[in-house]
Amino acid sequence: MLWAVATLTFFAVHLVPGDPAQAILGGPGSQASQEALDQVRADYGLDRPLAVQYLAMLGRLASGDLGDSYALKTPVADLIAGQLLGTLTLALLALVVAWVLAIGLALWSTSAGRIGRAIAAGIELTAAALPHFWLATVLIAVFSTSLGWLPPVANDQPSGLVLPVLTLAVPLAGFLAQLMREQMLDALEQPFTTSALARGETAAGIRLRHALRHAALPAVNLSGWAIGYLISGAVVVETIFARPGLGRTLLRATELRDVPVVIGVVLVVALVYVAMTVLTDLVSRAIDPRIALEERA
Amino acid sequence: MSDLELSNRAVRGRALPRPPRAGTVAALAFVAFLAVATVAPWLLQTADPLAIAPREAFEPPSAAHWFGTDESGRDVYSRVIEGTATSLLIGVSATAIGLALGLLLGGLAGLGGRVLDFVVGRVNEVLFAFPGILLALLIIVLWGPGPVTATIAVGLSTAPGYARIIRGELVTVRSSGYVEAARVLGHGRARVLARHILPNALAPMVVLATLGIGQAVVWASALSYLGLGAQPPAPEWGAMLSAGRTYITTAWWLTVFPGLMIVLTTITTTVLGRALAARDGARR
Amino acid sequence: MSAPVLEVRGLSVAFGGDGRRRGARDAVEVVRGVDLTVEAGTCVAIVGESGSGKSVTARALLGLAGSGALVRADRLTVAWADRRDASEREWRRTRGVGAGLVLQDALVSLDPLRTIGREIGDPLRIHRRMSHAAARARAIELLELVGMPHPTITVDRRSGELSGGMRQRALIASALALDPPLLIADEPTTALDVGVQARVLGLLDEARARGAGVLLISHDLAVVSRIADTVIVLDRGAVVETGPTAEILGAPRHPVTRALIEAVPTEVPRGVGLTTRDRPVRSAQPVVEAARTASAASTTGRTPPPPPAPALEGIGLSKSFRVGAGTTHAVQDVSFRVERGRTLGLVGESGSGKTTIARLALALAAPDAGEVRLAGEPWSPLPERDRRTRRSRIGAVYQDAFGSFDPRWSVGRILRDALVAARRDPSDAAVTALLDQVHVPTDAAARHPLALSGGQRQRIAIARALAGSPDVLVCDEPVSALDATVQARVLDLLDELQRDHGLAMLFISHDLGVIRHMSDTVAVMRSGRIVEHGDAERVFTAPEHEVTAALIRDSPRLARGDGSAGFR
Amino acid sequence: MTSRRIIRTLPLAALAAASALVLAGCTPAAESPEASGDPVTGGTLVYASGDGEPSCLDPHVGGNYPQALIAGQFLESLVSLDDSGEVIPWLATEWTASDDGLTWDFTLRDDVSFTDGTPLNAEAVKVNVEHLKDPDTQSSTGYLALGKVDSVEVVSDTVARFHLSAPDSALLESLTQPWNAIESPAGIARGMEENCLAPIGTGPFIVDEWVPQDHVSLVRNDDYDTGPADRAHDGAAYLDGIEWRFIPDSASRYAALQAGEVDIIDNAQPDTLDQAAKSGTLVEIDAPRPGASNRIELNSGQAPFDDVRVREAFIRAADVNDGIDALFFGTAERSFSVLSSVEPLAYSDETLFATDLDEANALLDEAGWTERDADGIRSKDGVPLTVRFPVSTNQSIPAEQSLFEQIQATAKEAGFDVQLEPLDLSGWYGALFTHEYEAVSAPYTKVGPDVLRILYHSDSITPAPSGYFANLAQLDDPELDALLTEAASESDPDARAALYEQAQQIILGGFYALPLYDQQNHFLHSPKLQGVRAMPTVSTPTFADAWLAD
Repeated sequence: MLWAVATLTFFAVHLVPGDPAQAILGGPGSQASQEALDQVRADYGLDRPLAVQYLAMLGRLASGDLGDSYALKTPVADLIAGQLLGTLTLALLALVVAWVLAIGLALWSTSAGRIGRAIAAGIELTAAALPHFWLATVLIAVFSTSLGWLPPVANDQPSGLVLPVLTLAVPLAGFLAQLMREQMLDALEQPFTTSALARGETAAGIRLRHALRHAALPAVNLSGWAIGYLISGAVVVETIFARPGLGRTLLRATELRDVPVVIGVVLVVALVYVAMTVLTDLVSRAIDPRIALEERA
Repeated sequence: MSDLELSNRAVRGRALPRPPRAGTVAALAFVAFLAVATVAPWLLQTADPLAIAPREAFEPPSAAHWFGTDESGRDVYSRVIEGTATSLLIGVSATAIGLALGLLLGGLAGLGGRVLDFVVGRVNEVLFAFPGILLALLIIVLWGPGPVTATIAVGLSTAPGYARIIRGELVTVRSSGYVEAARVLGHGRARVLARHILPNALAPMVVLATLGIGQAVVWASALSYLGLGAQPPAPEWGAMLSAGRTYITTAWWLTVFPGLMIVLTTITTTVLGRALAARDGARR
Repeated sequence: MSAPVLEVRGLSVAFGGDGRRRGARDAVEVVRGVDLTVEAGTCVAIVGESGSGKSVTARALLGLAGSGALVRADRLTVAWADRRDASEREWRRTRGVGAGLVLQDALVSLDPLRTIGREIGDPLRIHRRMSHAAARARAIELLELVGMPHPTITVDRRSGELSGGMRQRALIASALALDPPLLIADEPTTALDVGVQARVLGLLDEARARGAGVLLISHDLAVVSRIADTVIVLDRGAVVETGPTAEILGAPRHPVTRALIEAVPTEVPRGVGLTTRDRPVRSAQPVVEAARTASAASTTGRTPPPPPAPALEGIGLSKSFRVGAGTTHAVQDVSFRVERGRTLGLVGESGSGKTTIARLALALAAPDAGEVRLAGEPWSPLPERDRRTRRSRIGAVYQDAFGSFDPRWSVGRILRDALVAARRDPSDAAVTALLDQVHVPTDAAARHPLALSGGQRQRIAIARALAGSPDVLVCDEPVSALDATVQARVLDLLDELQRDHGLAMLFISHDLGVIRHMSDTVAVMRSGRIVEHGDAERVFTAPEHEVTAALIRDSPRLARGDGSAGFR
Repeated sequence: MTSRRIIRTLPLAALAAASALVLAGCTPAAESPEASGDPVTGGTLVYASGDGEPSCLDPHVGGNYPQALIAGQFLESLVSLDDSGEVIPWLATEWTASDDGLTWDFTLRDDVSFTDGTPLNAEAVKVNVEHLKDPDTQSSTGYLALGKVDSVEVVSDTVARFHLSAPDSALLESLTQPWNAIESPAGIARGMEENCLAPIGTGPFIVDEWVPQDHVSLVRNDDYDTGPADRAHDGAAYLDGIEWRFIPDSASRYAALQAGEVDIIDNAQPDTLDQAAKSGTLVEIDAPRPGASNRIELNSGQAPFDDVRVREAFIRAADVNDGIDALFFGTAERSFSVLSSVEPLAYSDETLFATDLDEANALLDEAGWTERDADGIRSKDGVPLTVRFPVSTNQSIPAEQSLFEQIQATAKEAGFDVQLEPLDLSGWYGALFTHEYEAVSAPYTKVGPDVLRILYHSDSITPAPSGYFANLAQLDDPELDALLTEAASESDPDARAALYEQAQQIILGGFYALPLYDQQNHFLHSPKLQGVRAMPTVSTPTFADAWLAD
């Protein structure tokens, strides 16, 4: 799988117009001499046929070497290692916050009446339709500029994380809440709800102990996708909140045609995605033994 | 990259909260409004959406300019109306591209037998592991920025989601009672495919597509923010939103109105999609 | 004698009134003035067809009729507590403590995501504030009580991991957790195999013996007759007849009751109609006479001398499936023959391989070994291309008729499609003729199956199967999802069609009564093999195999007026 | 060899007193609390840059403005400029040129060491020049500036002699640029990778740490005692250090300044400048970059702009004055020169740029573009009057992009079909390299009028191996070439000024470019920050004399 991702990225990036030698020599617009360009091509093996370059890349990847950045001249692995934590922290926190918001909204809206549900649906749809860049700007305008509660850009304090995390979490929470609300309503109509009520369970108990589990299941399955979604969103959020991270690294590397960095970041993201998928799979199996049963059948 | 999973559940889910009738009516009314704005924008416009008037720049909403004026003194309301066609075109075409590709992949996987299913499944996994925005960025550096590329980019990045759902639908329909019944009656493979499997597997796609359009507009606007949007001065909601963001503290109306259109469109398509799903679901 | 555990007078439940908001629309009363008394240590059964209001009544007794329901009663005393206009909080004090509820199909009635230990422990936790460990210990005791094998292991399982019977026991255990004086069981045995059905009824009987009052709700008089002391017959929300079980069964006064009793096929001879009320008698002869004649004719082979080959024949069929790492032998070395105009009944518990036989017969699956022959010619070995033209020779009717219709198609289109497949002219006249054959009004052609009743849908499925004028009809549980009287009418229809067209039928069912009523010969299956095979009458009166004997023993039988019900 | 002393050393103390209060280009945005009280030592300044994060902190490598911004804090040049544009001493105390202009002697201060302890001497200067000229260094800006320098000879420890291939009147101006600053030879010897992370200079601060995508930490150089001759005070900087952050989003950057998260931001957007001026809580520094102004070059190398009448028509048709007022909130002044207003030799002619739609129409009719389609777009022989205008989304701020849209709208009235193509940097260069443009805006920063030779000499039409060429107007005029070449080697200031004026008249009179305004370079900072000024060289801020008031 990682191999396929690397291969796809390699050829995709090589299709991109622009000379990597140019990228190495300070990017487009630099006035590098012919000698310098030739020198760089020889140094980086860019004069060899594409197939040879591809095999060389695979060889390096197989030995765990992601190569050196064209633009920064530093090892890609170091570069990514330095950025990964920031993005993962952001993405995971956003995921958690989105979950909390979604659960809260779903619990509230399923216990509310018709009007409450309509309002909740409106909130969810609006939240899900908010572009990150716009939400970020509004949050900054409200919480930093007007109210002065939170710093508008990332800093070392936890408070600096609040707005970036919210920016990523709110639209995701919109998605999750829609999904969870539907699942909860579905679960609340199931016979087991009647059974539980007949045992004397309270309405709140039904929601917490029964419906929530059912609602959580698809949402857990969605978390693998959500991580990909959040990392995509991180490109924008990291730019706006000036947070270091993979998203910004990727954006920059793409602009500079920094092939090794692009491949490296994509591989790492794919790895995170795979890890997350495995994890969600395990979690959903733990929640629902039917999945394993179905697979056996 | 999307809420496809979610939408699919919405389509499949049994206990869908059927949107209130008033909501559906309002949504239909908004669709009618959008249709007029698309086909005959001049009927709704109060000014030339492209006419600049630098001296009247940054005027807040007023009787003369319902949504205010932008940085070049253009009437924001008329621009929002004018932008409907482009924005919807982006949303619709992106969804169409995603759906077409999803159909191809999902169709191969769902109808092509075990080996093909496995291969396409892996391809799909790989595409899924690509962050959507990266796919978009790659496509944009390949073909340069612009509305066409943005549309293709958004379309491509939604394709794996559609493919997955279409495959699931096909597998479900293929093993359904009525397909078996058709075989027992002695219908040939092609007829069963054409008469039963495809129509039934693809019916939910109409709903999914409805739901996807709004999201496609949102994603396209994100690409606009990254500097890869529609051609100026053609108004497009996403591009207007990202352009207006610069002035958010001084001229809120520049982003609020195009933003509102995007949100309303998304809500409308979702409400209609669900109404369709509820109707469709009632028949199942 | 203490007061009854349940006393209801004039119970009414209405829906859809929207009384809270507008009050303009009229409410639909689904339960009208029901009176009900359950004494401790007795079992009262509410019987009625679907839509008769019996389930709503049961739920109303626990305040669970639903948020849109308007419940009124002159007297509503549950476990000695007056619950008229009770608040949700008051109801909660009744639920689980005063009355336990057992629903149909524990697969969905137990939360599939929670262990059964927790589900059983819930009432203890809620009403007794028992700790988790104590509740678990008590749950294990309860599981032992209901005869759950390995309770210490199963207590940590979830419903999806258990068999149907085990699940149903767990559900009963959860209802019994606080030993409530009243146990309400709503269709507790539907969709269960007869063996399991008998054990579940036994558990209810035990609870009754321990002094609980049991309110049993069922559409199946045979089930009810086993343990009920009193039967209440409900029709369209109102009680039409009530009395001691023996009295009701022996001397039914109300036509609804009579229809219910008549519809039970168990003791009705082959060929005799199960319904007399609705369908005009089509034969000049008395029904019974006509049936017997037809039956005799076909068995003795009145018209042409015995055909050279059976209409459908299976020879040494085997089929296995890979399941995960292992292999399931669904069918092993099975042979059978179905003659023209006759019915082979295939009976067995779920998972015994009946449906696989049906699929093999329809050539929807290819046998691993053996061969299916149709009218003496190879059938299963043919390539599908060659088989296709002959498919109209063999029709199929499934349990889930609705699922076998393309959801986008109208009845007319479904039938026209079948005519096209049979290379017949798909004219309106042909469609009308098909509908006539199955006694469905011709205006149904324009309608969607969704708009039809369950019985009508099954008739449409039968009409579709008849479109190709087949020689053979494969019926896989064709009436299992239908109410007793509807079931009876469909069975009568099949009987009639067989007579009119000389159909050979492979009739599959888990219901011994149905099989006995429908079959000339019977094959009993277990674990993929036919364990007993022979003339229907002989098999039922003198079973040779223990499986057959157990099936017969466990099958609910209507104790017609002999006063001895079930286990007593 | 007689040599002429071009500039004298200045008494440092006197100058310090004079310039302490006159901060170059510093215009208090409002009645801000006036710089009061004595400088305070200590504190860390937080600088937020909106320019792209450099991939290398050594400005010799490549050489762009973001590098210049930060390098100015830890590197110093041989010479500097004062506010009037005169060359003044910095690391070099004096310099002389031979009469033929081919040999220059620079006398260095003898009391300066790099922060790694390496002494500053002639050998160090030689190493730096060689470093810049080495292809492996991949220098672009610094390399071009030293184009005429053949070699450097170590005359003595303190005297470095530059040997030139041709006279270069721009040499001193070139040497003021941060891209030609002097680094420690020992630092350079570490190799590019390490030198990029933390170049070693003689400046007021030292690179401590660089956390990519986040910030660069600079700490005070306690031994610092150099600075250009016009520096405000002697000795080490007041600040303990600088945290140099990268906040690419302009709205976030401004919000961070408002919230007090950062002390100073660059690339302040026009609307925020306006807002800041109204609120009066922030201080603005307006420091237009030297070199060329922001202008739209018209590609005279191909149709339709190979016809001067069409060029004039476009310029007459494009109405920009109102747009600049509205979009820049009065923070940018309309320019009528191709050179920055900070260039003393800039020549301006407003009369050439008066908007006149009738005139534009007349010119186009005369030039044969007479047919018009339904939209009013003109065409000639079936070829529509199309103006492809690639816009770099990296280089043009939103206000500028909006201005281009307005030009598009007004030019359309005369029948031009202006096609704006927003492109990322790579795509933008791609469009230029393949000549797929009729109009383009490309800023160019360089000290001195010699920038005209780079931008308008016909030699600059020939592309570099990378495809790059600077003469985007594709102006090919032998007379202009001759003027620019002569000016570049003319050592007499008056003669030089006259030559450059003639050259600019040709450029403006030929309607090769539509000047808009100076290259905007606005900084906003909190009133706490005092003593900051923009260098008169390339307008980068310096914090050698800055302090954070309580």
